[in-house]
Amino acid sequence: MSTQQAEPESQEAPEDPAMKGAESPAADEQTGGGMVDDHAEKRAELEGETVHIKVFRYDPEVEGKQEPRFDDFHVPFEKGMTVLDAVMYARDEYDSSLTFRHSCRQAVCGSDAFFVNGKQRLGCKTQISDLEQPVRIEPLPHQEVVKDLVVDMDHFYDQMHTVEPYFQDEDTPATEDLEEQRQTPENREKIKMSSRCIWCGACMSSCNIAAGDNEYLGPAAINKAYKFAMDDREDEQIKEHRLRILEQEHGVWRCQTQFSCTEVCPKDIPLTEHIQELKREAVKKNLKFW
Amino acid sequence: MSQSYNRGLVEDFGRWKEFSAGMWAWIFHKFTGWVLIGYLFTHIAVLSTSIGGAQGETTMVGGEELNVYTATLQGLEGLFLIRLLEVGLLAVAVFHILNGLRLLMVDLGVGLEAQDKSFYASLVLTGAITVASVPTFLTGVTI
Amino acid sequence: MYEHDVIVVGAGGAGLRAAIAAHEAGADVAMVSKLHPVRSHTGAAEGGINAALQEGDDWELHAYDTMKGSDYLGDAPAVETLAKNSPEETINLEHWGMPFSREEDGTVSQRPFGGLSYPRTTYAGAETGHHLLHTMYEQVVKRGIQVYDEWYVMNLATTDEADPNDRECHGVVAYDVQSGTIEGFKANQGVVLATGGPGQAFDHTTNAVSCTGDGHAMAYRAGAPLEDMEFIQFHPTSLPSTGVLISEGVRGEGGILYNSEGERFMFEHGYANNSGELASRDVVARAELTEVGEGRGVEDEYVHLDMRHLGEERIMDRLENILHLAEDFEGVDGLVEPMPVKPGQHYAMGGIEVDENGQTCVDGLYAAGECACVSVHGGNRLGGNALPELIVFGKRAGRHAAGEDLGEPEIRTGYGDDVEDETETELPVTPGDAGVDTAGGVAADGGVTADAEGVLERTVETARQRVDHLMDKEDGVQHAEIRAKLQKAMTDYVNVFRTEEGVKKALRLIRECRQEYQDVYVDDPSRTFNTDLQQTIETRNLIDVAETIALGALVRDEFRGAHWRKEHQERKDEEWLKHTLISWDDGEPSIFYRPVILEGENKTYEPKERSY
Amino acid sequence: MAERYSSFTPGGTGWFLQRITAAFLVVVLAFHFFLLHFVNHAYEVTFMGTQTRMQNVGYFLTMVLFLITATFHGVNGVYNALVNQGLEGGRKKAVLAVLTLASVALVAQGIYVALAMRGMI
Ligand SMILES: Cc1cc2nc3c(=O)[nH]c(=O)nc-3n(C[C@H](O)[C@H](O)[C@H](O)COP(=O)(O)OP(=O)(O)OC[C@H]3O[C@@H](n4cnc5c(N)ncnc54)[C@H](O)[C@@H]3O)c2cc1C
Ligand code: HEM
Ligand code: SF4
Ligand code: F3S
Ligand code: FES
Repeated sequence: MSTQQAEPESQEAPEDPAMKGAESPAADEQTGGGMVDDHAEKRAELEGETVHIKVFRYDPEVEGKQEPRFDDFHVPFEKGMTVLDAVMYARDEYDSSLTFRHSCRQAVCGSDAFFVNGKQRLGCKTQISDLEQPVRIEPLPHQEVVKDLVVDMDHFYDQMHTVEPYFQDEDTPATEDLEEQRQTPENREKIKMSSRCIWCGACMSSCNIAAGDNEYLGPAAINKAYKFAMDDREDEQIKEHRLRILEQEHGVWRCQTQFSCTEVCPKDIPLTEHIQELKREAVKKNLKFW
Repeated sequence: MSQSYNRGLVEDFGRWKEFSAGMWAWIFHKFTGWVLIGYLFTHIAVLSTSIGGAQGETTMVGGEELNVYTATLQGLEGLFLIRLLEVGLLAVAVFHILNGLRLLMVDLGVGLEAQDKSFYASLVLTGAITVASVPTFLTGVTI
Repeated sequence: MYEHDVIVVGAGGAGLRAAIAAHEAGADVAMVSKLHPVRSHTGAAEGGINAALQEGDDWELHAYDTMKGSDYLGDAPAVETLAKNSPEETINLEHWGMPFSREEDGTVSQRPFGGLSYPRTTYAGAETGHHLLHTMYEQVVKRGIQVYDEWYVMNLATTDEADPNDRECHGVVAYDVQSGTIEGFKANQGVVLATGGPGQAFDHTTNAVSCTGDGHAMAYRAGAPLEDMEFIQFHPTSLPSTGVLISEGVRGEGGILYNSEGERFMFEHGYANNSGELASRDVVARAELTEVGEGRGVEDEYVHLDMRHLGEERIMDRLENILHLAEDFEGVDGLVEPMPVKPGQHYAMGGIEVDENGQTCVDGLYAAGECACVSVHGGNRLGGNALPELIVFGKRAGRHAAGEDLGEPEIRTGYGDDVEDETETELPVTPGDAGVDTAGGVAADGGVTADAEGVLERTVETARQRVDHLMDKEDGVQHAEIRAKLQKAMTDYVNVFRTEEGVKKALRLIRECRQEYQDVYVDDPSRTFNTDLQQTIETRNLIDVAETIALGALVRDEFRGAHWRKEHQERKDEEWLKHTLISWDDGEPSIFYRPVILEGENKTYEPKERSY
Repeated sequence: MAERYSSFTPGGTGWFLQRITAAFLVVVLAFHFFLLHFVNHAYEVTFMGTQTRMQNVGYFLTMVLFLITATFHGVNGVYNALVNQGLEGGRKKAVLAVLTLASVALVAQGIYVALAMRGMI
């Protein structure tokens, strides 16, 4: 059976205020490779319940996509369908140029954070039936768009690397001579939540401060540092070093406790709480010198 | 070569509809803070008439000779607009105080789960206190 | 062109470990990966790492369990290396900061796992792989190792002497997904393939969308044989709608399987009277399908995994992640109801044939991790044995590629005097190359010229032509269609239960896919982040890999480990204590066999009946 | 990477003082409002009344402290807000200078006023 379908899409003028001025491309921007399927088949397949999604499209190279626009797709609904399933279906069945990152389908690789109906969410972890239709799917805000739903993550990675996200234990002996270190279950529990971050960037994208201050470390990187700073296996001196990185101008003080990071984190990491705890730690440390 | 698309600042403001409690709290707190510091400057300016007042300067108000300080204050207080602004100031101050308390709690790591609720509570309380104070603020003013 | 001493392709657990090891051995290492390292599928591993750490446990027991689990198809030198090195590598991870779960006295926790005689599965919550991956990536950042992320490796630059044993690998050709630029990466000392599993050959899999067997296919076409590809592990507990895995940890902690009649069938129907739910994975997977087949499945599709009796506290402590998975991907609350589960493709025991040093028969070409087959897992992998494989053999491959001397390997690779040729099996279609190769090198991805000097440049040129061809072609078939067909064929006919007729049907369908692929084109005209192009190339790799799986499944007429054959219900030790090897001889797969090595350091592993 | 935090400033001090002053202000501001709008009504304020209140040393000192903390809190708040908006380099220094001057002027004028109210000038 041929799965190549004509795109059941009706182009609409973009609604998003940010998109004002974008032209609405010609209604029949055909992406089906010139193949025109008979309508009967298309209808038959779409007879059941469908989900209406509006997907942000942009491609610097392709005519008609250089001006950002929204494309509409109607995807047959299945129980348990996630936002990722819906865009994958749209890509595989209607328009193979629809581009987004994804891999694990189970909320561990962190590739598919999108801006769905006005909130940063992981595509694979968001049940589409929980959302209001049409479901508006955009790339993460505050990051440059490479193409469609793909954003440039370099800045995010840079920030993550800035906090020296690695154990500092300098003189690790040869592997054969290593002795297991001890860590109390309580201490492990303390860092448990912080260690769950999957680098999806949702938090960073949701933070107004990070949007305004490009150098702000951002919630994810601060949380990463938290994981190390709170781990008893590293000694005090290193912890101080870590705090020094964090209390620089673009560090923890920039956080204005807006909480949106905490609200969007797909791994339920209490980011604001961790940031606040680090602020207190830093103050405590500084008070010592007074 | 590839280039990327920067959606620019517009998007920040374009998304205000999607802001969450914490973001609104931040915006309101900022706004009220600025109003308060602005007011503080004006306030001192107005109170500066007391320097003259202390030196016995007077002015004529409705045929009565009054201390400039007293006259200025009462003159201002006599204006309906000023009374309204005072109610506004109260609202601003109350919100800033309540949300400030909320922020202090957040800083101490207390009740973080309720941060959105406490913001709404601040709003509601501010509204209530403001409304309740209207009679007091508007007594004795002639429109 | 880029140039480094060692190029590691793939940045999952195996790749990261190899890169760190090569770096420590003094080499200039670069990693090239189609995903950013932290996106690799190692992050999905939940259960743990087997390591004989505690007193009372011992590497020899671990080796024994592994050998038994492999159904005597593991090579003893590999199995023993794994068991011996796993403890120190695990502790090394601990020193790098990996947040293992802890006991009251501060030592790392270990739990029981299927097929193990001792609770030696070291874990970090139910997200061990996530922590392993991130911990090692952190070490890569610390060392400043160069990572080319979102670069898709298309080809190996290998010379084309007639005998693969004489060939040399000089580097790889990759394209930058973001910009579409195609570049050569010259490797002065070695290329380590660490590209992970080929799970996407099946449609119900626990593997990521990126697990497309690229490394398998590239090495295969460059002349390195693929070994034991027919051995595919189907995990007994994946969620029916998505294939998301419910860790064996659930059963390790005491989770129970029930059929629709509420019977604890592992015991009540006698599938595994001793170990019950904790029998080896193949046993449990078949038991489930038998239950469903006999009408005792829930909704005719799955069975129930119940962990409610463990109590909320224990579940929250050790299996919290499972609650989220069941909730987010199946809408089931594991605290109040049993979770639906069914077998899903999970792991490929086979892979690129390598020795204990990770080296293939092609000089300078290494493989480690799931894409490789040192033959640790043989016919069936025990849960918790893949992650130690990544760190133990990833490290060895990295060190060896960087020029360290690890001693003579005992395992031999490539076609040689110790192999036996396949003679009799009748194939329904000719496998391999589909003839006319329009796409400029779509088929011959191995060597282009014997002249070592220009081999990389020539390979880059071929890759460019191939991409241009795919992009310029205006119409034809799209990869999604071929891929769907291939996945369906594999799931229908080369799944848990295999029949001769079924596998033959699969081979015919694969052949059709191959022919259709001749007409494949890429619709997206853009060079920027063209995932359409990337997936089109991946689909080609999947076809090659699927074909070797089906070929292996057809020739091996016995029932061993995960490989079940309807017509051959017994393990045939006289005939089949040997590995299946398939190599791509100029586009024509040829099959041969190499005997299993059962002589260990101190003992010989005598094949016994595998009962649990 | 390193240059990112070479311009290390112990930003914690400002943050901390902002909180401390806030805690103090809660009490005093509430008291101030209450006293001048509810106990005494603003429209009834006279120089005499003010003078009487200011004669009380405690009240006088509280008001002066109130002025200082409020000025610090407000100006520091404004400064932080501007820095958060990406104020950098020379402009940042200039803003800091202007704000400092303004607050010194405000506090000076305020104290002058307070002294006048107390009848000390
Ligand atoms: C759900 C799940 C749970 C598991 N649980 C356990 C467990 O509890 N214990 C255990 O021991 N094992 C477990 N396993 C098995 C184990 O996790 C995997 O076998 C192992 O992680 C594979 O690691 P890898 O490094 O070989 O490959 P991966 O982690 O898959 O990495 C592959 C890398 O190769 C790159 N790559 C692939 N193709 C290309 C290309 N063409 N060009 C460039 N780069 C490329 C990818 O970007 C990626 O970085 C589990 C597996 C799954 C799927
Ligand atoms: C009455 C008690 C007050 C409390 C509890 C309070 C609390 C706070 C807190 C906690 C902040 C810091 C917000 C942050 O950094 O995230 C703040 C900011 C600020 N406050 Fe207050 N404050 C009070 C009174 C005042 C007064 C009297 C003024 C004016 C003189 C004032 C002006 C400001 C300003 C300008 C800011 C900066 C706002 C911004 O971020 O732009 N506050 N306040
Ligand atoms: S902290 Fe949460 S939202 Fe932020 S990157 Fe990590 S997982 Fe994503
Ligand atoms: S959203 Fe931003 S302001 Fe702080 S609490 Fe989160 S980092
Ligand atoms: S696809 Fe991996 S997190 Fe969603």
